[in-house]
Amino acid sequence: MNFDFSDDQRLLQDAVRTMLAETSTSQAVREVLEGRASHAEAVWHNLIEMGAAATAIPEQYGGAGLGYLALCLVAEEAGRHLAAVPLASSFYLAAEAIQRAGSEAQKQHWLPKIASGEVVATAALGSRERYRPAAPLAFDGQTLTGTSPALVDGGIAGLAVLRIGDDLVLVELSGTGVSRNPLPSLDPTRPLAELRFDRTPAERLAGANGAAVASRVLDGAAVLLAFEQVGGATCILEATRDYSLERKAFGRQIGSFQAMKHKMAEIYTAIELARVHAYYGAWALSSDAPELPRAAAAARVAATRAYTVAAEEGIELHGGIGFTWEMDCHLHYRRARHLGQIIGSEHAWRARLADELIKEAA
Amino acid sequence: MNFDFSDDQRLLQDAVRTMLAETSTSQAVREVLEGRASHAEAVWHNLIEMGAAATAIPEQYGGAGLGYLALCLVAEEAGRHLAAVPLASSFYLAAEAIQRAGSEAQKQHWLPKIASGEVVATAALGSRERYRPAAPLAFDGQTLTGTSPALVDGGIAGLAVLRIGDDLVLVELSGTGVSRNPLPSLDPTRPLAELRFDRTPAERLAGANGAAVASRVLDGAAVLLAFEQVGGATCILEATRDYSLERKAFGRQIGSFQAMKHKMAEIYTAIELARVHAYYGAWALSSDAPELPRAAAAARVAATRAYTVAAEEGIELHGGIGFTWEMDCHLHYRRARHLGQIIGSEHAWRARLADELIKEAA
Amino acid sequence: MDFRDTPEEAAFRAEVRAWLEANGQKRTRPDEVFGEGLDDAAKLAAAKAWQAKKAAAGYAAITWPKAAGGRGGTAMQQVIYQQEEAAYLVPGMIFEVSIGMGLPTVMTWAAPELKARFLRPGLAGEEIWCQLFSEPGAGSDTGGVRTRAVRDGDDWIINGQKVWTSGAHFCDYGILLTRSDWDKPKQEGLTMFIVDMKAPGVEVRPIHQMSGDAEFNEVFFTDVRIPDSYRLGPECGGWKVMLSTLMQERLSVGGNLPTDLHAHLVALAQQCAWDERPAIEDDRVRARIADAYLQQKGVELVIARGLTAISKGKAPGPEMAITKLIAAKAMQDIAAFAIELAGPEGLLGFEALGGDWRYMQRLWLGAPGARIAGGTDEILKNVIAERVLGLPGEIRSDRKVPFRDLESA
Amino acid sequence: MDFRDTPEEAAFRAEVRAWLEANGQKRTRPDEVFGEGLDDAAKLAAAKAWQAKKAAAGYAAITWPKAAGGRGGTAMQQVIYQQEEAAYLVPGMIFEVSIGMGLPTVMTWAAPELKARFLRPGLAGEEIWCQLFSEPGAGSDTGGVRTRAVRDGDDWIINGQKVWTSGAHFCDYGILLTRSDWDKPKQEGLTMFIVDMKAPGVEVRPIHQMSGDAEFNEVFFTDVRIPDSYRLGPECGGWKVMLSTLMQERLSVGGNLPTDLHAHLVALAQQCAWDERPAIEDDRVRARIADAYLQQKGVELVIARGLTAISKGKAPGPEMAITKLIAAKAMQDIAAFAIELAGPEGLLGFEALGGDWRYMQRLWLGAPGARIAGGTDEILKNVIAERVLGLPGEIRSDRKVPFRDLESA
Repeated sequence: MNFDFSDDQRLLQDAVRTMLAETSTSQAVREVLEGRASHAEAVWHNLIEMGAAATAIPEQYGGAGLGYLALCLVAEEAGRHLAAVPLASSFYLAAEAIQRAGSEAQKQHWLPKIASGEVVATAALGSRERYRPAAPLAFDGQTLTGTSPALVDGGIAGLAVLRIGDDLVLVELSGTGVSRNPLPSLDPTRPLAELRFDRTPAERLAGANGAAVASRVLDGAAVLLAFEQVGGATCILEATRDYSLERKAFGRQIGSFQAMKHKMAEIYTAIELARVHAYYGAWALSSDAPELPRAAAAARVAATRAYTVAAEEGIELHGGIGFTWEMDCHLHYRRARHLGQIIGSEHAWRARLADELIKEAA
Repeated sequence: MNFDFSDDQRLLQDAVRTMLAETSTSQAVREVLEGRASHAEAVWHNLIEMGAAATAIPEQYGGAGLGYLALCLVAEEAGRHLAAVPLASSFYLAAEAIQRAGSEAQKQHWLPKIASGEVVATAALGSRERYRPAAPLAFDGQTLTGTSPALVDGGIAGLAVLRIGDDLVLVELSGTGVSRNPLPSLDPTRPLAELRFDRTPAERLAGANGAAVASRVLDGAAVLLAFEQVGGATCILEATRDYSLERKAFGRQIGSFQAMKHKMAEIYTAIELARVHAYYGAWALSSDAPELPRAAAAARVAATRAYTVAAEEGIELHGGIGFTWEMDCHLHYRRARHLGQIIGSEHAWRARLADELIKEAA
Repeated sequence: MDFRDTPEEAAFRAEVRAWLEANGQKRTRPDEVFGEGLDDAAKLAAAKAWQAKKAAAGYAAITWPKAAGGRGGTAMQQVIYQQEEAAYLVPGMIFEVSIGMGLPTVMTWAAPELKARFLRPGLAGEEIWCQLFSEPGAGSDTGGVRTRAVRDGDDWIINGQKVWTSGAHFCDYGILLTRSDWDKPKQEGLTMFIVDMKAPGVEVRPIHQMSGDAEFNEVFFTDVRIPDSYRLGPECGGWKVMLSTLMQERLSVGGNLPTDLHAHLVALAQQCAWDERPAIEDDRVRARIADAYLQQKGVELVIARGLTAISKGKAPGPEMAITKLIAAKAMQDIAAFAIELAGPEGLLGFEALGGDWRYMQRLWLGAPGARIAGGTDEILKNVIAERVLGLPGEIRSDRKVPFRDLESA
Repeated sequence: MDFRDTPEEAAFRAEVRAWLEANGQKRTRPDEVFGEGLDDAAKLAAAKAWQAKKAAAGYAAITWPKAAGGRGGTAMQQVIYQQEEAAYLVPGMIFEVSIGMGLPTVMTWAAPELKARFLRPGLAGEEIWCQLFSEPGAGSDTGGVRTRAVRDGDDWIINGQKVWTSGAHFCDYGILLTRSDWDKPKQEGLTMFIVDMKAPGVEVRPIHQMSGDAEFNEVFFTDVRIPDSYRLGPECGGWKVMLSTLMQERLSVGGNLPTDLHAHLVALAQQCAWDERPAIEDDRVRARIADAYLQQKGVELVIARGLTAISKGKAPGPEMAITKLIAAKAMQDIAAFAIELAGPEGLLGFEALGGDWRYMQRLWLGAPGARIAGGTDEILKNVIAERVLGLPGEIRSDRKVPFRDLESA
């Protein structure tokens, strides 16, 4: 029984944490929040340089080849430090789709560019929930015409993987007929844009079943995002704990009031529940276990819940100062919602989890 | 604006409360709990004698003719004192069905007998949820054959109103071919039995649409039961509060610990939310308002929630003593569940509430 | 039990309704607010004009005695006026502190000449008041204020900082809680003043909230002089004055929740697809709509109980605290759920999506503040536990010690 | 990350499995328990026989030193044994206090001749031990015990009452926490003894729980004599002895939840109809099944983290408290929901409905006790807040005062 990460993996995590503590500062995140930057460039640069972003890309495609467990810990640190970078778009989604469905030529062409940061990629792989009718997006086998859904990092991406029906289509965004329409984001530290195509050259990812690959990639992303959520939730809990030890009212540290202690204990419990499901998802992802769909859905639901609770109650326990623009609490409030919706809400994933459990029980 | 009961109604409530405090003691309830009595006879006798049970039966049929608002307050006290009597079966359900669907002759024959306590009545009016396939129960226009669902007070009832398809059928239980099969009850203070019929004489209630009457009667019962639930929840909250002021640990009254204070504040809040919805339901019931289905469903959901929370957390806050047989906490735990299931669970009623709201919004 | 007005109430309501129809402007969209499209100065001018009209008609302070410029009316009349006004585009919070806290405190504690000076202009909206109690180190624990008042001849000199002051940037006067004696225990060394917000040494800085709004301010006092005649109540009697100010709020019946929240959820759920069917068909969505109604209607009904007390000439009790407790958290949960309905499209800032969505996102960004401002959930639960259920107060070590010896001071 | 055994662990597991197959009896139904159909005396005899067999094979106390009759094995081996034994019909709790608390305390604190006297018979199940700490006035606050120990020559005379003593009615010996000095502060005047449960003056009365079971007892002591040689640890050192006893529990990794709860919910929901369709098709029911899994599997995984620590030779920390916190409340919620599935038929005592229902109703009646026994939800949250998150302890006024002067004493 070894339900934990290895020492090597922890060493990488420590290195990433040290780097992010220095570079992914509140100030760096706010550059993006307040629209002065599209992403935190120094953070992105370092994640790429350290090989931390591309841990799960095999060495022959320019990655570090350290596997998914390492990437999970990188994700936890990215979440903890509110990293404002295209990690999920490029690595959890686009690179994964190419790796799992691309032809050898497609992999050799694109994965090294993504791993080296030369190209930022983004992806829309379909979702169980939507508001507006899907925008018309037509692929004739060679060109793409129409409008994409809102894409995280769509403003800076050089490459997109788009699901169209059961196809996964690869489109280079420096190609002809591409325009970008920036869209307001509920979490402005993660900017959005929709892409418009007018007979833009594009190609199918070679793999046979686009829908199955998309589902597999989303499961993996659910696990990785769960680590980001656990990291973010832990950060706001620790900040709340520290503030409660510092701040006094009625002649006492506010952290000595049992109402605050118990609420923090409840947040902690929610996070730990999420953490173990995320770990289990990491195991399933890294070992390509048949439990992955169930483990990924469980990790996603538990982690979305935990970060939501931690962010909401973290502000509450800070009191008045908690809802000011200056404090970082609201960055977590926004990020928690962003991460909780990005590949579908917890409700869609809870339904998926139930489907799996009922199927298994049959 | 007068969202409260009248002084006269409150006087009746006080009288009932005084009577119940003397007669519906823990000991009296436990006589039924432990199987030494089918119901609390003295309590039942007094409720009948005072005219409190039959407040909503018009005077010409032997009732007090005081209307539903008065009955709501009687219900609150019955719930508070865990009255182990066939109030709901006889008065909220059977008498109401007869009053709303009976012919003049049926009303004149049965309502005075129910009002005077000469006959205990019970009813099964259908539900949206069930476990076993409905037992076969056939009515040929004159006789009844088959097995009823489990009926509260089925062991002592002299009369039953049974929904069969869209018919409401009245059957006298002293008739030929009736046998009773007592069934174990999750709340033994409210015993159950199923009735078996073999060509037992029975008659249709005259009113045209049995299903519509049943639905209307269940709405009224939902309101009245909500008052019982609010009464029960208030009782366990007050007992918990009192115990927390008496009991000491770590050199303090346990009620001075903020975790206990806040949990009691939360229980109080849940009860008050239930109380106002119950009041609103009482208004809708007494004024025959078109809002009744919505108000009744809201009262039922809120009151079921409140009593459940109060009973669960009431035990918890008592600590070890709370789960002993000797303390009355578990009587509330059982009664809360009994009242929460008797005309369908909170889930069925929440679905009904949603249906109403969505219909209204259209 | 009767939700209808008494004949007297109905008559007053008709009168109010007629006056509002003749003088006011009805809201045309649910989220329309007073002065949309106007700049701050124009909006303030329009607000003052409305308040002047309202005061002239005798509706600005219905429950105040006639001698003080009020109507000498009942609390229920006040409620009726507010209910009717709610459908109109009126300047919301701007005069709330003036009429609800500032001027009543002046009325109770100031000398006759100050009353003559301040009450009528305040009522008519010519002068606007704010309240300066909270400090960075004294939020829920108001007794911990450290803004220093030092006697200097006939004046007092004020130094310190206040925070969470609504409207300080457009206010003319404020009621200011200070510490004038550091050797007395916490609540016994406080003194209350009227302060001229335009006086030298008063500096107002807006506080940016997470929603992007700036409803509150920090206010800094640097050697601000206040004449002793502007003192409200006795020296070191500030705690009692403050309690009397807060008592004025007792007739207010707590938090509230927009009445149409569940209808908005219905509308949004009808627009969204979950797994290829309308989200409104999902049993979980339906359950949440029902729960939203339970909370919204529940708060409305608790308030109706408070109004019943008012109608009978009584004051609603501390149990009204549950309205804010329920409302603020419900607002957060409902708004979050509304956003979740849209799945990945919920990532969008709702400027991109339109009306109902924008409304929900505003609620979502405002809810954390709503759960804190005016009493956190935790303080409200203490109120219910102690004042309604009679449970013991928190253990306090700071009651008898001279303030200067308190560790936090 | 690897859920598999190390080669050494796998070898031990195989050995255990072979022994159990040869000697034990496998469970045939999920809710089957040891000794069904036997009367109490026969069940106890069967249990003792099993324990003797287990001890002879060296599995009764795997982590104890060989000299004390144990196996000198690792904590992980202990866990593996328990995992394998879980599929068998074994006498559950009967020897748990003996092996887990009573005898280890004897091992740590008693004189060599007492160890020689007690360890082997205890291990072999010939004598069974109970633990006598809690009192009616000292539950969560164990330091408040008032059972009086007065020295009388070479003996001590005991008077007082204990409560919540598991198995006292069939136990032979107990470890007994008493107050021997009333002039010392609360935790400093306590002394621990071995008590012979068959001694004159010991009276055991069962406590009937709300579920109808009687797992616990009250124990009354009237002038019970205990030789001073049966004292464990120094006079007035009882608090420290008790902590060492409780430390033995640290290797236990917290609460647990039956692994099949969500599968039971699935099965029940397939049998019930909601609005004329199977309840399993209701999105709310499906959501609850998912949540049941999240809690059950979550607890299992937290325990896996604890086992990982054990496997690495470390002790799991106070964070394991979350397992009981999650498990006990989840059990209550899941069981209640299962009952709700049946609507009005949920009124029935589930004797009437059969297997799965009976199981759920038992859980439902047992859950309130599970949330309290062994540390209430509230105590566990304090443990997490203070020992995991480092938040301050509760304000205590009873630490330094002589016990006789405490108001509660």
